Amino acid sequence: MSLLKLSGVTKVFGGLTAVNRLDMEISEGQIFGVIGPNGAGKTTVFNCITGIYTPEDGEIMWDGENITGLQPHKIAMKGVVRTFQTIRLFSKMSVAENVMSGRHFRSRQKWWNAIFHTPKSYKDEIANWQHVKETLEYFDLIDYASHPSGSLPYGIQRKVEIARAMATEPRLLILDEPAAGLNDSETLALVELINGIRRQGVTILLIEHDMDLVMELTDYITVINFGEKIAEGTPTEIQKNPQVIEAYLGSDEDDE
Amino acid sequence: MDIFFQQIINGLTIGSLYALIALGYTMVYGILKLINFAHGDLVALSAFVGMTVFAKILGGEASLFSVIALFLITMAVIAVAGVALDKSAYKPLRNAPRLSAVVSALGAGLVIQNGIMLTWGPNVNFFPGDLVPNIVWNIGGTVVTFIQMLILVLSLILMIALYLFINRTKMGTAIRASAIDKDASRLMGINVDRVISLVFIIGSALGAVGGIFIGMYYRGITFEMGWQYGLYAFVAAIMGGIGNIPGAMLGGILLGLFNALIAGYVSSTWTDAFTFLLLILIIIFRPTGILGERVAEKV
Amino acid sequence: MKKSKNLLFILFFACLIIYPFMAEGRWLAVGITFLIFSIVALSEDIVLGRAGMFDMGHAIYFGMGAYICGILNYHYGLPIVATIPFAIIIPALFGICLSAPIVHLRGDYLLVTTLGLNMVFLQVLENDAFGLTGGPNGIFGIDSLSVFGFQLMSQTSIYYVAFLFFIITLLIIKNLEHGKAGRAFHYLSQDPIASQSIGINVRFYRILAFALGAGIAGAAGVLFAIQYGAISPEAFTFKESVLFFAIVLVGGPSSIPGILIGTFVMFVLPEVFREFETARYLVFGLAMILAMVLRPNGILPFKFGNFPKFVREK
Amino acid sequence: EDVIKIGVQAPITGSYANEGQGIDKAVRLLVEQKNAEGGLLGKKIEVYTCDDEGTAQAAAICGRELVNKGVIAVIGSYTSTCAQAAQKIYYNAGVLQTSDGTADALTENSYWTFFRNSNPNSAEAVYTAEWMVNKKKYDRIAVITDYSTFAQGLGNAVVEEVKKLGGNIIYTGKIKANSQNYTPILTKIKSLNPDVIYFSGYYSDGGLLRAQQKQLGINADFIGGDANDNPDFVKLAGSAAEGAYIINVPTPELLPYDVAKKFLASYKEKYNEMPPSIWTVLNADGLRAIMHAIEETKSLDTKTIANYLVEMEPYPGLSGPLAWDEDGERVGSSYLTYRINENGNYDVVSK
Amino acid sequence: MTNDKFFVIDNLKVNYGSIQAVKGISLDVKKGEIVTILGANGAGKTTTLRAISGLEKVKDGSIYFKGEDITKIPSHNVVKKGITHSPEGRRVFGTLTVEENLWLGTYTKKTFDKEMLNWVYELFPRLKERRKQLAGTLSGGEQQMLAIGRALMNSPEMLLLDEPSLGLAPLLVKAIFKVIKEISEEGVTVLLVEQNAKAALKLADRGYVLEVGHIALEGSSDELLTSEKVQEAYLGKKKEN
Ligand SMILES: Nc1ncnc2c1ncn2[C@@H]1O[C@H](COP(=O)(O)OP(=O)(O)OP(=O)(O)O)[C@@H](O)[C@H]1O
Ligand SMILES: Nc1ncnc2c1ncn2[C@@H]1O[C@H](COP(=O)(O)OP(=O)(O)OP(=O)(O)O)[C@@H](O)[C@H]1O
Ligand SMILES: [Mg+2]
Ligand SMILES: [Mg+2]
Repeated sequence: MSLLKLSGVTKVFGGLTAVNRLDMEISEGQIFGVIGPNGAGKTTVFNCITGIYTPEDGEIMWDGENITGLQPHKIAMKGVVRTFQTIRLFSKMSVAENVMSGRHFRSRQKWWNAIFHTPKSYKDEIANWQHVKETLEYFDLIDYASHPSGSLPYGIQRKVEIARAMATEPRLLILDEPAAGLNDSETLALVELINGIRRQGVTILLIEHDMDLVMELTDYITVINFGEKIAEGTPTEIQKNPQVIEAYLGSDEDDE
Repeated sequence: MDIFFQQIINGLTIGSLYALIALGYTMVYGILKLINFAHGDLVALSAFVGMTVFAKILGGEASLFSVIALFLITMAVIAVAGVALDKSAYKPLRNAPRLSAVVSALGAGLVIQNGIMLTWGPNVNFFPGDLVPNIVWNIGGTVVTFIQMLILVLSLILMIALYLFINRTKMGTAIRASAIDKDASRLMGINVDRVISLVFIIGSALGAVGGIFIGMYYRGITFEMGWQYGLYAFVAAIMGGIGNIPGAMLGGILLGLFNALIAGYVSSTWTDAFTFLLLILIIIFRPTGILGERVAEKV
Repeated sequence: MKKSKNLLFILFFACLIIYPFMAEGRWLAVGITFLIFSIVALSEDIVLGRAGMFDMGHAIYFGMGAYICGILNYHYGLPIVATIPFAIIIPALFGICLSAPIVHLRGDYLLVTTLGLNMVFLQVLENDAFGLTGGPNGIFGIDSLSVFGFQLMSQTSIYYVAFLFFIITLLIIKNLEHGKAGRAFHYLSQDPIASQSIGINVRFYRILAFALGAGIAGAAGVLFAIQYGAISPEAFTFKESVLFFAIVLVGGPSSIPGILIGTFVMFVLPEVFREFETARYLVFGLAMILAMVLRPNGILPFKFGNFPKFVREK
Repeated sequence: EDVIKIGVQAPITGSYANEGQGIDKAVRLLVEQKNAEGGLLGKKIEVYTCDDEGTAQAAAICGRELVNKGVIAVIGSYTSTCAQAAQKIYYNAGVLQTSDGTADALTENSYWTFFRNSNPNSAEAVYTAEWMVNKKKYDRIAVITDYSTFAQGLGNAVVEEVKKLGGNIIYTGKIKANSQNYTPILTKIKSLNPDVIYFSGYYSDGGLLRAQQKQLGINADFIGGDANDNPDFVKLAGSAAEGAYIINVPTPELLPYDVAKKFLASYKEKYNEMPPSIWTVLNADGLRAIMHAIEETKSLDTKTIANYLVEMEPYPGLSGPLAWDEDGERVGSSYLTYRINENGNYDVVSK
Repeated sequence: MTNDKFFVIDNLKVNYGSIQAVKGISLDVKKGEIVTILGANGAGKTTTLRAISGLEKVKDGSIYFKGEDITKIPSHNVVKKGITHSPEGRRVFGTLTVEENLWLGTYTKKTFDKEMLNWVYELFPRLKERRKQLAGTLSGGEQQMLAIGRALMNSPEMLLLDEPSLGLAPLLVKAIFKVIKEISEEGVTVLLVEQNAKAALKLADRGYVLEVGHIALEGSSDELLTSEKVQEAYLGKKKEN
């Protein structure tokens, strides 16, 4: 059974159909790629999945449950967590606090613990910070723990954003152009990182324009153009698909 | 039925005053994303300046020339005051957190208000009377005065002129662009500092017209009156969609009419409550005001 | 660094404790009002500073607390102590009900809406709603606080009661800072969309911030009623809300010492400079501008990076 | 102790600053005169002034401050609200207080320390209703108040008294002070065809109300309560002022008594201006009565002084005979009705 | 002498508060050249461009354009001198339409050049399709096209491009690099900041490599492409296989 299934998802802005009757099926453990020209509607699809937009039509099934139109935090709590095309960190806060935000719904504290702590809530607090420490260690961010995240180099910020998402212990990690703005060697490190996350058993859904990365990482790809699916298949199939070449990749002659 | 039309006239007159003042709020908000809480006090200041200019410079004799001069001189003085306000209280805070400038604006309001009090005294002052002919038309029981017509017509002309300026001219487009992204505007060759000064000039000058009208219409002017008009005009700007020029005009007129009709038909003791409930309802159902743009945040 | 900060705090509390022995009359009254206003400003800060919502109507909850205390005592004869729970819970509930429809509003729209609610609140008080609020007069002749049969009439005893409330407020805020909710406020105020996407119920926490802020302000209202024995609408106008708003920003949002300094600068200093008389507010306005220009982030800005040390250690 | 301390609690700043300053000046003048005569019981008098800004909160602080200074009596405040806010403090401390506040609530508690030097709203209301219903025989009466304690108290009392006399109130409404635009409420009133519009608020609004009434072509009479008695009323109303009525105790210039003339002359001499209003004179009377009582009883015990004030034979005041009942209410009233003539001056039309 | 050079930066230093972002760099560009600045994230590339167009205050050093010292000229006047800057992160005017955005590109010009507009629409047909749409609702790639198109509208002598390929589909990256080539062939001098080192060097005549505020390497594109250091740091090892 598929972990995430989109059927007939449609999103309209004013007169513009950004996503048009899109079907997509992601299985557990996959790294699933979404590619397509700029403005094809890729980010919009992700926004529909994570509840930021409510689709006009269609259905999004998560682990057998309909999550269409659910509020974003509810979807996150079900294990679907994302990063953003333009980095959205809590830029004034330290890296540790940013990662701690990922522990929010895992924390067992009640609202009234805002007024007074109990031994239990206190223990919970420490346990979550412990988890943050482990996450920071895993992502090799411990040196930056107390740095304000907004003043860090771009590449590190990307990593913090992924670490924050991973701190929620998600089942599905959604990455929107994680390699944008990274140079080749940084991209290489990112590939390693994503592979590592996959090994932890997390399913990954990503948008990327860096074809080298897409080809190297993904198991399966959907190509979108004008909000509609124009092709899907394994990376090698996609690379040869004439429609994809025409709409997105461009032929090699252009290169020289 | 005549009371209905009378209330409409009442509402339109006060509404166009609100609209004139609201334009100052909305323009500054548009470009600096700042609620210029001192604007109402500038309006009050203009009434006092107008009074003194008329008595001391224009010799206190009413004539077509002296009334026009009164408007022009006062508008110029208040425009300069507006620019000075910006340069001293807001410009140093351009890169500061947004609310810092709001607090600075509140402080500036206090300064202007108490400056007026120290200069002209705490008691009611009197704007020169009979600047315009005291003509009264009685149309089937509905009374309309010359000054009301003057306020209505002149406000309308000014507002239309402003609208055309903003939307049809290059300078106007530069104002709109600077409102969106200052650095990018600079890269287009726009002198953003000058654009901001221009906005303060226009906003303050329109406020000055409002202030003079208040003086001419009601005669008694007090140093505290800026709060009252400022607050209502500000509410009008928000109702219409702050940052939006036609919105400010619409909001002002709407607020004036609404106030008049509530006081006339519902209850004079609860006008404020009704006014603010209307505002809250508008905002809840149209979170960016009646004409405000509804751009969803792109993620 | 950290040590000297603790030392300053201890010094500050020591001063507060011995203050009634050093001040009298008007200055003692100013001291009490300082404590009360600090509590209100700290509660405003939960909403404005921490959760980042531009609340310009906080005097509503402060006033509501005072009026509930006054009404229950004056009209229904409840002893002051018994009114306290009501004066906390009812404003908190109002905080929930009034904020629920508006918390999604952005910045300035929220500001003007809360300001509007303050105007409505004021008109309710002035129109003597339900014959309870006493109209523009307000309510005079509220009993003094008595605990276990002791009448706490003197200024000094009222001071210590206020001090107790003040300490409790600080403790609550400390608890808030070291827990899930307090952090959630900071997250959602910086980026609500990112917050939602990692599972924070933004709406819930915004309303919680209002409820907390309103409850604490309500408690401060009781203190106000006790201190003056009289309450009237003019103490809860939107200009008062503006004062609390400005205190938070002048002092430094989210920063406890900042807000205490803010209260001092915005409330106590004007008392000191009473001699300026008529020019006082002019000077006050200039000071507000100057404070912001010189310290745009507040006199003592808040610093993030509040987490246990072990997280940073390899 | 070889000095006697007297407090002044008045709005030295704020909207009522000139009234507050007038009270302070009058007190200092009287004290100066008394000290020049050798003081009270051979002791010099010292004056402490506290600015209550016209707000209850500041008034409460003033109360504590003055009590702490050790004053035996406080003159003020100008507004009922401020007088009331500090009243209990003076009562608890056994400090005498005399105020011109006209709110009836001021004497409701019968505090032995409090003496009103003016007449309460209810007295004015009785006079006003009597004049409107029985003298002028108005058939349709509209009443406007504002949100202040004072104006609402007076307005409500007038409505009540008119009803008692069987008069016909066709409208009651409130305006917000200083909001300037009253055409909506006046238009509403116009549609009800009133004979008279009674306004209990302040001159700054009253003048505009009158002007806008005329402008809207409402031919009803206009009557303003005592707070309209201010030269600015005429300036604000302009030519529309003519024919408006104002009900008040006499203005300082109209006071017929010799003591009053002498006091006003020395006030004018010292400050080169007249007192801003009758309220200054009334508060001066309050102080004069207290000084008189101290001299008569040869005591500085406030209880003794208070008892004397309640029991004393009427003492010649600037504003007429001074005497109090046990609630601290001044006995006797002296209201007048003025009509404003075409020159903007007052004609007394009824006593 | 610096006067005979088209564009020269001499020992430029820029600070953000106490942080030194650019610590004394010197470079020059000849007329008609395409010169690229490469460098890791945070190296100071954007800061350099912002300093050129006057958006950032220069702490020390000078910038000369056609022999004139433009170091202290305010940004709106730099544009008039013939330098336009397409900023990082697109910065289109979100609530203006696409066409209004393009129109603003000609702000310093007295008249509106219709041919220029047509040329831009030819380069980016997508913009023509969307010309009445509000720029803020365009996708990232569409906005990037608009930003470049807007900069071209001023018919500049020198064009500063800050990461024009950021976030663009491969097809578009190729298209944009082709456009840059075309622009350059029309005589416009280009200073190009890029992450995409390989593509940038293929296009450019010369390049500078920036490392934490210093120039670490400079040379012709071929030299840099073959330099081991560049290979390692910016092109990644994977290119070896
Ligand atoms: N909030 C919105 N309002 C109106 N139109 C929108 C909105 N969000 C997106 N669009 C439009 O929907 C289309 C798809 O946008 P989307 O951001 O999903 O593209 P994308 O595939 O992610 O492109 P890119 O690779 O450039 O990021 C675009 O044409 C865009 O203009
Ligand atoms: N507004 C700012 N305030 C403080 N520091 C800044 C600011 N802008 C940039 N910096 C810092 O200055 C340095 C240089 O930044 P710059 O943006 O010029 O780098 P860049 O080479 O363009 O990097 P990127 O490839 O990420 O765009 C970085 O360390 C950055 O963190
Ligand atoms: Mg996208
Ligand atoms: Mg950059």
